[in-house]
Amino acid sequence: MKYQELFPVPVEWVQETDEQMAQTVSQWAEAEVKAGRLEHREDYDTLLEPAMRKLMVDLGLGSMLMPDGSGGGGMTTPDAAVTAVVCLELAGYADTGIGFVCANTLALQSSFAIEPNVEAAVLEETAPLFCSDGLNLAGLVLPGYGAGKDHGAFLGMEYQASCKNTSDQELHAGAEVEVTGTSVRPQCCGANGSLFGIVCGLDGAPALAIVPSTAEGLKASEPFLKTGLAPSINADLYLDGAGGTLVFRGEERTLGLLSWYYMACAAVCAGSLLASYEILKEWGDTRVIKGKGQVFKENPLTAALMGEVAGRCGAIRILVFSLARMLARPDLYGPAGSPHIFATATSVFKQASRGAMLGIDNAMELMASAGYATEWNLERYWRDVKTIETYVVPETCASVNMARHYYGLKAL
Amino acid sequence: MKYQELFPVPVEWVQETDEQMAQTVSQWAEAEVKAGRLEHREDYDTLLEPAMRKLMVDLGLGSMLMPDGSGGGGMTTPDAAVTAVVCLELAGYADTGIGFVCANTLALQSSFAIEPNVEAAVLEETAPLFCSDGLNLAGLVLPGYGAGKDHGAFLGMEYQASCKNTSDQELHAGAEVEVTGTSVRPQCCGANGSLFGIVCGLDGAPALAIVPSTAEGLKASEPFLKTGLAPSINADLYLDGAGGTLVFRGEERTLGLLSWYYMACAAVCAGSLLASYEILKEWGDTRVIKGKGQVFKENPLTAALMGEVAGRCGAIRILVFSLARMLARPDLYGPAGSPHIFATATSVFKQASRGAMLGIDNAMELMASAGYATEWNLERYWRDVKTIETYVVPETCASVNMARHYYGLKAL
Amino acid sequence: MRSIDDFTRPLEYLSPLDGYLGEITRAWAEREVMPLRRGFDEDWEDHETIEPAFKSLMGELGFQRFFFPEDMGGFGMGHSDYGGVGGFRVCEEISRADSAMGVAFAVMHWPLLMICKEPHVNRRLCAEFAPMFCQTEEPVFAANAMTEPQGGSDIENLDLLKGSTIQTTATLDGDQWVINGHKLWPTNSGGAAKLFGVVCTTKPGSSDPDDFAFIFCPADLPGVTQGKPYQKAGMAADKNSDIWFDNVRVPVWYRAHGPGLDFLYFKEMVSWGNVLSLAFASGAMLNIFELLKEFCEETTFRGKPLKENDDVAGVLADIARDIEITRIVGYQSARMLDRPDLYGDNWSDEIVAKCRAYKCFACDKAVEISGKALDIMGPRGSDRARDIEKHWRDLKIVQLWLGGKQLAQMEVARWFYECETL
Amino acid sequence: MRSIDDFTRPLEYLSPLDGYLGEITRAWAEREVMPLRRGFDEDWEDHETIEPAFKSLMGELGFQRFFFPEDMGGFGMGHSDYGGVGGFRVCEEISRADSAMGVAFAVMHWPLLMICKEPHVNRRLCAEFAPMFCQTEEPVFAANAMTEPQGGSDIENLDLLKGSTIQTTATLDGDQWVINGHKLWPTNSGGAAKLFGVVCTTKPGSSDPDDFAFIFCPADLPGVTQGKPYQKAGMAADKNSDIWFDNVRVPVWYRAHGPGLDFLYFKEMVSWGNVLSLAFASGAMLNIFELLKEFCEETTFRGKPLKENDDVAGVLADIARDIEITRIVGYQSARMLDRPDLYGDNWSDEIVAKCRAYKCFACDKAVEISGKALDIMGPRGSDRARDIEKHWRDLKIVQLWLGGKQLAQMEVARWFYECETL
Repeated sequence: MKYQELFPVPVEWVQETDEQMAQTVSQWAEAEVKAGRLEHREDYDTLLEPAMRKLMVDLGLGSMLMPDGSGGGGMTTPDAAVTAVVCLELAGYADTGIGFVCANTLALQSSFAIEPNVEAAVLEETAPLFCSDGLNLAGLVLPGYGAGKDHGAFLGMEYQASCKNTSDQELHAGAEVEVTGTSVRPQCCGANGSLFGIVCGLDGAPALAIVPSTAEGLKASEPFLKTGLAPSINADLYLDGAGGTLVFRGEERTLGLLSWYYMACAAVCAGSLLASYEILKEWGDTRVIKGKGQVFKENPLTAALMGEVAGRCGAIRILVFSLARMLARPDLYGPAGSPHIFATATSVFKQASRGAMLGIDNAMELMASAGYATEWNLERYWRDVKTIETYVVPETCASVNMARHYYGLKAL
Repeated sequence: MKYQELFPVPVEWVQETDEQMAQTVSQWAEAEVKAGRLEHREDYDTLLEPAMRKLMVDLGLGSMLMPDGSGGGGMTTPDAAVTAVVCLELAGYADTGIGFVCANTLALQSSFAIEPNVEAAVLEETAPLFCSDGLNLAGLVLPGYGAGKDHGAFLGMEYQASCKNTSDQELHAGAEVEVTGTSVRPQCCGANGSLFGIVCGLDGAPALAIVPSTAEGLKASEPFLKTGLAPSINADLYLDGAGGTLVFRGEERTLGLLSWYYMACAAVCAGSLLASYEILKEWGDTRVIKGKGQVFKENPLTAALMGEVAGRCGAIRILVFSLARMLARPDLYGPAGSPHIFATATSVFKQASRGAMLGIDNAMELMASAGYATEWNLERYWRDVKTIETYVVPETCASVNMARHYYGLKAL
Repeated sequence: MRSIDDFTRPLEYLSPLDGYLGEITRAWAEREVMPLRRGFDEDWEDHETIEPAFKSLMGELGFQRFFFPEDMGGFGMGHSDYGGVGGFRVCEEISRADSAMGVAFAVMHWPLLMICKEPHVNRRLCAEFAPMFCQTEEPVFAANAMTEPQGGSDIENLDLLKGSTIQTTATLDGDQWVINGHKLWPTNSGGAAKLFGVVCTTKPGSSDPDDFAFIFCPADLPGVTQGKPYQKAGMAADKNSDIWFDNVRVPVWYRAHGPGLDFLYFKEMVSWGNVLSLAFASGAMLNIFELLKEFCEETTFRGKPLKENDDVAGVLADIARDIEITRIVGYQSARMLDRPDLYGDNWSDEIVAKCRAYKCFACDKAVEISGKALDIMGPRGSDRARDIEKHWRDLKIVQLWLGGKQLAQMEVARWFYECETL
Repeated sequence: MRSIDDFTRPLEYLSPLDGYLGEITRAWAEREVMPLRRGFDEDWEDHETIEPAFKSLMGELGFQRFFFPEDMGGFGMGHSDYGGVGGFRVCEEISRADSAMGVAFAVMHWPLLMICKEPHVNRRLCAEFAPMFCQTEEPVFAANAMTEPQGGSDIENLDLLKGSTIQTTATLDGDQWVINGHKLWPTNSGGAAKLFGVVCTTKPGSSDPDDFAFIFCPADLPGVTQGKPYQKAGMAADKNSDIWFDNVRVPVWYRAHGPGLDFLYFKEMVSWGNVLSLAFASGAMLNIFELLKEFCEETTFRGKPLKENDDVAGVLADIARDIEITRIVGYQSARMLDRPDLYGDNWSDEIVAKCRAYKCFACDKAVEISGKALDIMGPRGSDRARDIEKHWRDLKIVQLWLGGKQLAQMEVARWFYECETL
């Protein structure tokens, strides 16, 4: 992937180490995912799990942000935002669902592994999972709609769970807490995740607690059937005072976590659109239209729509890389948790997920039955990206969140 | 304008001189345009012409790219792209039409004043106009649809005029040429422009010729009535071997001119959307909805739509500044006239103009009758931005141009 | 040659007068409006070119008598079962030339619906006002004085606010109503209207429908003052301004129907306002179609007429498609007004909500396709000489009135989803 | 309680059988499809749960006899003037439960239209095939074998290509047609269909409509081979596969009508295909409405039901609005098929183009509103347990078939703008 060609992004922000990572992930994408895609389709055991293991454990993406000393990749400065985007774009390019699962893991880690918010106690607690030889996936639990449960709300979005300080001590990162909530829907991996990063209400403020899947008081429902994202086997969680570890409490850190997460998911969407563009390109090169030996892509009508798909792809990539840079340089742009960065992250995520969805939708329209037949692979990106679009933040919440910053809302 | 707040853009690319220019243009916008806007409305003589004179002549925006030695601003390196965006965004913020007129002038100058394409002979020819005490506006004439005239085509877009070498010498920048074409529609200022930069066909390749409005063989029709862009008094041109000066001949330079122009117009659109955002913000702060003393902006429905308007604004600004950076650093991204930069510029312009239009449309919907009443000023941005959207490049031409690069079209 | 008449209308709904009304109006529009309309923008304040055209249609051809009973000199549409579809056709034809004239014309009839339309004809008031409209060849305008400065579209937000925010008061003093208040933006204000239907409250702050009063008020009464028209992005033939009522006295029987009923039948006006707005949109869209077709036949690209380029044809197709859909929905909605026996009363919550939905849809489409038309035309799109940009400006205004998009959404949601607190 | 029946249908168009057909189909769908549909995705290859439901509707209730003449055991809809609106209603009700069943059902009738529908009933062929469908309680499928591997939607691109790209040949050998060719993607292929209507050419490469042949071919003849169904993003109840014809022999009178007429009446099938696709979209949209309403009543946000939040209600309103519009257009289009006396022959270029436009519009809307429904639901949107995501997947497929968006645009542009080279 040459970042200044085809769909140029601000290449000056991509460092040599990023390019190396990109190279590695790219090889993985070709060898482990794309090559096996046709036969295995969405088979979890034979394709997806091994591919994730290879990427996250063997190639180290799953521990990239963890410190050297614990066996992680040691990318503990905010610069890692650009590296994350580079890798997640490629992961999403290979398989949207794998990208999404990685995005959850990396966003969670960003909240305690990246300077200036390095939380030694939490690192110690989580390193055995993230830096082990096993595949340990993380799922975030975010505020959004409620369901008649009153755990309080953060910026108008309701917590799915509450958190309680169980010790007599003052709250600090690494403290033991108890988390309670029913029908809690994680972003991913409710059934195949090893730990959950749960944004919950704690004495009237938002807090992040990490609860391992093995915690007492945590039960998962049977996995539910869903539209897409096969690498995430998801289930609802029931937490009854489940024991966890506090990562932080407070608004800014919460917004910072969300900014990172939105960036990560936007990168996955950008990668998925890139893959769809390639599928469409192949179609356009090889098909004819109107029975006259006219190459599909050379017809003005189809060309115009194809051009729109690609143009959107270029714009989205610029947005995602720019957001990454903003998170990479808090000294210039302010902390990831500042309101203007959170608003920008929200905007970029919505532009990316909607734009990707629109592009893939158009590609399907152009490819007609090949668009929805499993064998051309496009329809899987379509299902997966739509799922991301709906999961990460409910549509109107995102809009109101932007309004909150840009117009200074007070009541909502 | 603090570039890292509210709607952050990659601030590290904005240099101190850019900030100073921004400061100056911003003061001009408040004092010369916004203050007089209500009384003068779209009056050319008493408001628009003096405001343009102040901005382009007194403050030097109109000669910014011309060399020091000729009395210009001396910003002759590609870095000037960022400066141009900074200024044009603010000009468009004040008045879309003024911004658009400036965009034409600056884009034209970029084709012969910016390294490595400094054309001394053309500078010499044009300096007396651009660097004088008078207001001398330039209008570009670009390929697009034809009208049954066969001047040839460039990348599928038809020239509006042809160009002929009148000397025995080989072609070179500064050479005298004759330009012919009927019903030629300039982007702006057909009736109040001092010179026109005409992209025309010259022996089968695209060329740029500068023809002064005083040239023999050039006639302008009566100004025509139009939707918006009052600072541009436009008319169709009739050129019958009108004498002009050749700037360049060749595809790459033509694409480079277009890339600069698209960037400039995108910046104007971004500024217009910014102004519309502010108008909407004032509305949202001061109105009630549903008769219950509920502040307009605090209603979830209106807030959500307002959030979308602002979020789009943020995204567009990032795109425009990123494109400016790509043009500012050809060493990193390739020349402005390389196909991937032209495709990116096209995409960014379309995203910016469409996004701005959508945002302003939404703002009007929210403000109802205040949206279309002249006194709230919003409807002028709406008319002006729509006009830019339609002028710069016909919709499907832009799409096919993108497809040409991204899918390697050969026949279209 | 394909023409606007090739767009589908549900033929079984057409009134016996359809051909007659339609042809007269079309001939009038082509003769007296279309050649002049390009100058209307500059005539927004004085209506020097606009007024004569109105005179011919409304006064001389007598279209201002549309709803009045035949025995009073009217066309008797108030007791026909095709006033809706017939009115739709007329407004569509007018708006093909100029949708601002369409609205000025329709709004002239709007307050009269209250008293001329079965089953709630108020013959005493009909008789009172019929001579004003039916015994003259001059154009006579009427207006609904609804919107107020503080509340925007609150007045039309009937279900939620039930008139509780109305600041214009009507106080009974003997056998007269005394009206005080300030209205803003009514179509045909700014000096045009000779008769107002004024939305008042008989008890400020009350949300009891009984306190909602619709009272007729001739514009020449002492205490009535109209401001100068506002300048707008388009729609020059529709004057909008302030109206002040300062102790204006009218006979007590100038109230349309009385407690409860004024509120009820006012909802009918909302339904009609929406359906006819759809007619304005439809008419303007039809004209965009024909103008654009012509442009795309004259202009060439890639060596052939623009319309023969697949990419352009794709956009043209979407435009034709959406006009087709809009027109079908328009006639269906007009038919629903004509057949309350099948679809429910014009003032029922269902019809009010549905008509809002139709208008909202049509206007969104109209704004969209007029924008697409300009896009296709490229640098020629913003020429006033092509008239399409005029429709683009006008249609945006049609989209925004009657409470605009957000109010429509709330009413539609309230009815279809049984929302209780919106 | 508001229900899907509150969405407007033009009541004057409804057939005398509307209530009867509608109620039976709805009861069947609620009893035999809706409780099971969540498992259909996994049943895409075998149809173990899907088949019994078809049996009950088509075989036992006899709906597969819809178009056949009464004297042959059919319902006689082929010579009624409400086959279109009646069929629309049935397909809408089926598709409310599962639009793939809607299409499998409709396509079963599709080739039979050629021979059962006035004014071109071929009684000899009706008599030949009526027993197969009318004298059994088993579901019997038919299919139109049109699309071919090389050309995508070329076959449906009638106006441009006039059959010139058809590779499947029919050669006359004595009193038999010998059919050779390879078809791809027909609904009800993959082993389901017992009878094919095969689009062939009697002269490869010819664009003379006389050489376009529509020939019936029972699926059990020697030389007919069906492949395994393809896996798709949705629409499991609709099997799509390859069909190979290898020297398949049928009697010469199995050709529907003969030179010129096959081509002509095949266009009628395109019209019907589009109108019934609109019914599938409409039915699925109605179900999305009811499911989404329920979700937005159960789920709370900001301390109240989701639907009572203005921002969410705004989106809900747009969804209801667009369903309302789509349904009106759907019934209008079906009525146009029923009343050729008013609107022109079903196979006329006008009706073909307009029906394409309606289908295209409806599918765009259906895709849009199903996407919006998922957006509103947030992290619950992609639950298969909610069934809405199923409609979202299915509707995208409805949007893309019959030549998809681009072909529709070209046909619409060709007709409305009189384009000659598209």
